Amino acid sequence: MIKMTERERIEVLVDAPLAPQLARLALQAGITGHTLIRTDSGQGHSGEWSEDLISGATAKYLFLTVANSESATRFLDSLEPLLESHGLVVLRSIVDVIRPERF
Amino acid sequence: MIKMTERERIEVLVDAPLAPQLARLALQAGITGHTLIRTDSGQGHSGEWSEDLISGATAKYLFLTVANSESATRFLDSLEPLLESHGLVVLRSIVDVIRPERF
Amino acid sequence: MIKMTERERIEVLVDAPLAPQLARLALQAGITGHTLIRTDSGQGHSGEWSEDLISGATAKYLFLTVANSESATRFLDSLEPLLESHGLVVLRSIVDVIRPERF
Amino acid sequence: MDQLSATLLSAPVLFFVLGALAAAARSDLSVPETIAKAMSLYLMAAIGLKGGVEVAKAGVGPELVSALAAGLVLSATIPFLIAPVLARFGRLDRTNSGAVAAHYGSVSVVTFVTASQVYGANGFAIAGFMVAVLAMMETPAILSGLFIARREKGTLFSRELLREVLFNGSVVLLLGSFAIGMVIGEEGFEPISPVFTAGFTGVLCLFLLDMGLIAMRRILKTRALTLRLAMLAIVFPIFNGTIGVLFGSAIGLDAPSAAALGILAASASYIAVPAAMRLSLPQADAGLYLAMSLGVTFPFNIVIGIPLFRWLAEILGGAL
Amino acid sequence: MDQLSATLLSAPVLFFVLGALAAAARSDLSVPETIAKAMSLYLMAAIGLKGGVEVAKAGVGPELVSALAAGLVLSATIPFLIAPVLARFGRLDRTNSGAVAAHYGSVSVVTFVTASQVYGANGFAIAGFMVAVLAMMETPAILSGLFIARREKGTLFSRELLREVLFNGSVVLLLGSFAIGMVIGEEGFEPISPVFTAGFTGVLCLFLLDMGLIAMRRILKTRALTLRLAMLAIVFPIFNGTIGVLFGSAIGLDAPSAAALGILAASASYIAVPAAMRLSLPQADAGLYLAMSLGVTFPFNIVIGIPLFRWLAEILGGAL
Amino acid sequence: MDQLSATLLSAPVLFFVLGALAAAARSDLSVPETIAKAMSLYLMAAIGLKGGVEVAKAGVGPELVSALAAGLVLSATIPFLIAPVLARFGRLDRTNSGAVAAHYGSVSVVTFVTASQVYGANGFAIAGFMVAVLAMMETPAILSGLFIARREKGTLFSRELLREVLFNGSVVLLLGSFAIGMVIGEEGFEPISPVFTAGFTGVLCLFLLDMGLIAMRRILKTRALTLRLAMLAIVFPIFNGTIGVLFGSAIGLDAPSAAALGILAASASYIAVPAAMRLSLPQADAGLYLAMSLGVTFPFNIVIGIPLFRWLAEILGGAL
Ligand SMILES: Nc1ncnc2c1ncn2[C@@H]1O[C@H](COP(=O)(O)O)[C@@H](O)[C@H]1O
Ligand SMILES: Nc1ncnc2c1ncn2[C@@H]1O[C@H](COP(=O)(O)O)[C@@H](O)[C@H]1O
Ligand SMILES: Nc1ncnc2c1ncn2[C@@H]1O[C@H](COP(=O)(O)O)[C@@H](O)[C@H]1O
Ligand code: NA
Ligand code: NA
Ligand code: NA
Repeated sequence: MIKMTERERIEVLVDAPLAPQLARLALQAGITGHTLIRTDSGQGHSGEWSEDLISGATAKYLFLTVANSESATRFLDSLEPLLESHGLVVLRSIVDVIRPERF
Repeated sequence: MIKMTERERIEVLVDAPLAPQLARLALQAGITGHTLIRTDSGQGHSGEWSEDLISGATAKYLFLTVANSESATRFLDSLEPLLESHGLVVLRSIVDVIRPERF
Repeated sequence: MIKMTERERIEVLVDAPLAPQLARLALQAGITGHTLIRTDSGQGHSGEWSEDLISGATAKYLFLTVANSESATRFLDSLEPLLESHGLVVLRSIVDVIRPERF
Repeated sequence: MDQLSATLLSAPVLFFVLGALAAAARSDLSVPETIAKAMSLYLMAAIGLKGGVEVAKAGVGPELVSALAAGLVLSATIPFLIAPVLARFGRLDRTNSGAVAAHYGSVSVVTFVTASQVYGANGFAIAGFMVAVLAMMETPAILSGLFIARREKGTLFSRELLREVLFNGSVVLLLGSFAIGMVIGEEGFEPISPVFTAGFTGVLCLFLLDMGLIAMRRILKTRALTLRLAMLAIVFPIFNGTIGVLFGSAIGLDAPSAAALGILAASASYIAVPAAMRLSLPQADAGLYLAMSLGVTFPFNIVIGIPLFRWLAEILGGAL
Repeated sequence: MDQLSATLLSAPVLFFVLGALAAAARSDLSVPETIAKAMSLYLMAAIGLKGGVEVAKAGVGPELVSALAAGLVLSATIPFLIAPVLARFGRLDRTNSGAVAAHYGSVSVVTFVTASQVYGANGFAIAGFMVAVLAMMETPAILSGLFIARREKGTLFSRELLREVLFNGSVVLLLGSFAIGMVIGEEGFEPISPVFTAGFTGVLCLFLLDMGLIAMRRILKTRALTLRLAMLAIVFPIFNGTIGVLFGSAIGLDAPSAAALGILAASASYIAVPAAMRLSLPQADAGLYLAMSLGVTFPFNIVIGIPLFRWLAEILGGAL
Repeated sequence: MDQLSATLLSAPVLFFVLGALAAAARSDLSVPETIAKAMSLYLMAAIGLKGGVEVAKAGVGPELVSALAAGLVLSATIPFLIAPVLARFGRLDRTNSGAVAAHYGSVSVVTFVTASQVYGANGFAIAGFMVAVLAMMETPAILSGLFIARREKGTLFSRELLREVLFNGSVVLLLGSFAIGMVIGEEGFEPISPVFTAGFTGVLCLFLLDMGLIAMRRILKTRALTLRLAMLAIVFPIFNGTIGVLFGSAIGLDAPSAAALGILAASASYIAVPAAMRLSLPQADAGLYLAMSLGVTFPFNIVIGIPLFRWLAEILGGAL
């Protein structure tokens, strides 16, 4: 049976123009990998949004990264100043991964 | 270190035309926020589907919402009558969130 | 209150041309359902990628499947030979599902 | 039937066949979904505009009103005619009978557009106002189908559904472009005619290429389509189309427009109605109604129906 | 004002109105986002090419330089003129005042494109070099808006922002196509003219259909737009546009080009600036500035502004 | 070489350069991926149709058969010629040598299309049947490349791969449109000619704009491209293209068609082959083969290769 190890899965819902900034923060926290997932639309305290705008300014991505506990914590801490201003939704959960040395 | 609190993450795979209905049920259960994620294709007991159809009638979204336990339970209960007729796939798991008062 | 049962959620980040192969392996492991989610771009040890290529050869999908523990283990084991060659990112976590007999 | 070969050897139909063959060979050829959607919007805007411009030129006579009435009656009635056949011969339950019947009462825009291109290229021109009839026939069948499916159950129509029926995207675009065409007339149409007239047949080719791929893949993937249902998906267009041509001739339409009414009656929706059915009859099997309307009836009409109803309309035109 | 009806009854504007009506009726009509983006790229390439070809034919005089300078001054100054009004009358905080002001200093490509089509169709042709002015005005306002928003705070401009300002996609495409047009000239333009000239008005129709849908949905969804702000979104284009026409006439532009400078000053960005603001002023309310620029000012300019500034420029042209 | 400036100053090539410059300046200009895919489908359908129509007019002579045979030989052989160089001089392992070699044996549709546009605009018209040669050369190289990469390992070809090779989307579309062109002939082509002829060069401009962006970004992002490999990505097209022109002249093709065979041999695939390699050689480095074929060889051919092989073919044409 394949061996799996626990890591942290961090997901951040982020405005499209800000996604590169998250990638930079992740790198600074020692996380080399991430994946951006497309979203379509949504609703929150600040109203509805959808990707229907030609500027792409209101589109959002789900920024997904898997990391070990220390890197993840460093990354989450570095997000703190952005939380309010950027209206981020940040989720953390536990996942099992294969080849843990990658994360 | 940033403080995180447990919330429930509910994901529902849903036909595109029915997504607004889920948003309404979530609101009624006291959940103000959700995000729709695009899917591409899939396979289940009722066969394969993919977004390749011009009507969009067979496209599906992943409806993602994070909520506290009471709201989540209310929302899940309200889904019950739709489960069979709408062929929903419903997943629940635990996540840690920042700024828990939002959810 | 609606009854929920634990199942395993397996997510695999996979190159678009290889996704059908995963579906076949899942079927062989006794898993009848899966959903492909579109991704947009990402970064890892082998550099950045994004969907901007006209061939689609470097696009990636998130392959999501929910299964009971035995099928999931069979599926994960069958992925082993592909791990290195295909550069897969594989995640496993626990979810609660409704209508567990489906998975 | 010389028209059969004229139809079969026209570029749009050949591209449809190419798509179907490619899908049958399991080629990975595919047209991105958003492009297909864009072409479909373009074709509706173009056919609407051209219809409106023609009406601006020719004026509207009383036949517009009778054609609209005929369309309304056909769209609303056909589901009731065929639902019992679906239930008895096709062995479907009431939900699926209603859902499938709604598709056949409604219309396929692209079948109409292809007919109008093929007929027009052979000097058999459909009247401009038939576009309004096309829009008229899109949605009444939805209500009939739902009525069949849930005769005794609670609320028939939700608010979403009513909006879907009244302000359905394709209805709005068809009627809106039709109105714009009537307002701008021939002169105002001139600057946009390179896009909407000169470009029309070429775009139709690419769109039908995609329809061929989609229709054939639908057939190959389907699990729900029985032999009986496949037969019905061929009998229905012949039956409904014949009624349409007869009806059109009876109310005094010229031969091309009577043929067009036949095409409309014969065609089955695969855009507006499936979306409405997912919303209002989610229990109905989408694989089934799409296999019938898109997988069988659409190709049948493109290849056989178009020349068939012309031939019928010309005979009747001579006879009356 | 006969131009008002000429504008209102042209196909592009009618499609805009159709889109707005469809959205108001909550129709599900929609144009896929990637298609809208593609049409927007097409329109920019086309307008750039045509401007460049014209300049290659007519040569550049000194008025190009003064027009560019005028554009630069307008784009950089307008935010400072209107930000105090947004703060006092509009009751916005400094961040939102700066963000909204940046939108009004910058320009809307499609408003310019629509004006150039509507004017051109009525023999009132904007000079080719005005495309360069359009490109010039896109981004200086971003810097002014940011300066207003964070006067005393630390670093004003990040590296990403500077790149956004200097090498913004639409600026690069407009100027690049303009340069290509100048290089290839009339002869080299001929083989691509079916796509970029003949296709232009038709594509503009479909694009404005989508803009009508988007603008109206934006208005219906907005929570942030107060009556005061909605009023400003109409006062600003009148005020800025008048300044633009006066400025253009004063520096000796012919009437159509002075009107175009008015249109540019009157229009508000909804592509380049929103993206820059999300990046540099994420605290500003995107719902607000999009509701103002896209929901109110854009429709106002398309329907009223275009004939208004022509009328003004013609009066001034006669007066000077 | 007057052809060099004729190539460099044509609109399509200028748009390619614009895209490359924009990417080099890190501009955020981009063309949505689905639009690029749609334009690529359009270009293949158009070039196929035109080739077929020409063959319908001119008939097929024996040179079609010899050209097809030449194409097959070139596509299957080139990988074996260059793989050793990739291994020794390029220092690649066997897997990567095979993967890269497959790309150079196969062809780039857009390079061919650009050559056919640039040559045609200067009265140097490639024969219609060369489209069939283009289709013929797409996939044999895949088999050769795989053979090189896994000479001694188990099964060479999976069922998916065989389907990919035989019914690859671009092969099916090219050959299918070619066949449709032959069936409909000049007369049947007329109604679709506004889209497929008049629109051709304009769409090519927009497509090459995107290719410039993609090629340059590929180069900027790559980590795997060594100086040695970059050199090979320039030497290979010169070498393979020269072989192609010589081969074409030797079998008696006219100068434009011999030049076209050179272009085909010189060009490297970046659509069909990368997808096949991800499937069958996932261990090979996609960043590497795309950087070579798309980042270096494609621009080289567009800018240098196209005039170069014309010049060579004209010299040989005079000499023979
Ligand atoms: N509880 C939630 N679950 C999932 N997504 C959410 C939730 N709350 C907010 N969002 C997403 O975050 C975006 C911004 O939220 P807000 O800042 O509350 O307007 C929304 O438009 C949603 O896409
Ligand atoms: N830690 C991670 N979290 C999320 N996605 C990752 C992670 N590492 C790699 N990936 C994804 O997997 C792809 C291939 O990774 P790699 O093999 O490391 O280049 C990347 O481009 C990312 O999209
Ligand atoms: N075990 C599963 N894991 C992930 N997605 C599933 C699973 N089962 C079904 N689905 C998704 O739900 C859709 C409908 O499932 P079904 O009702 O079984 O046909 C499928 O097409 C899949 O996209
Ligand atoms: Na019908
Ligand atoms: Na302005
Ligand atoms: Na080659």
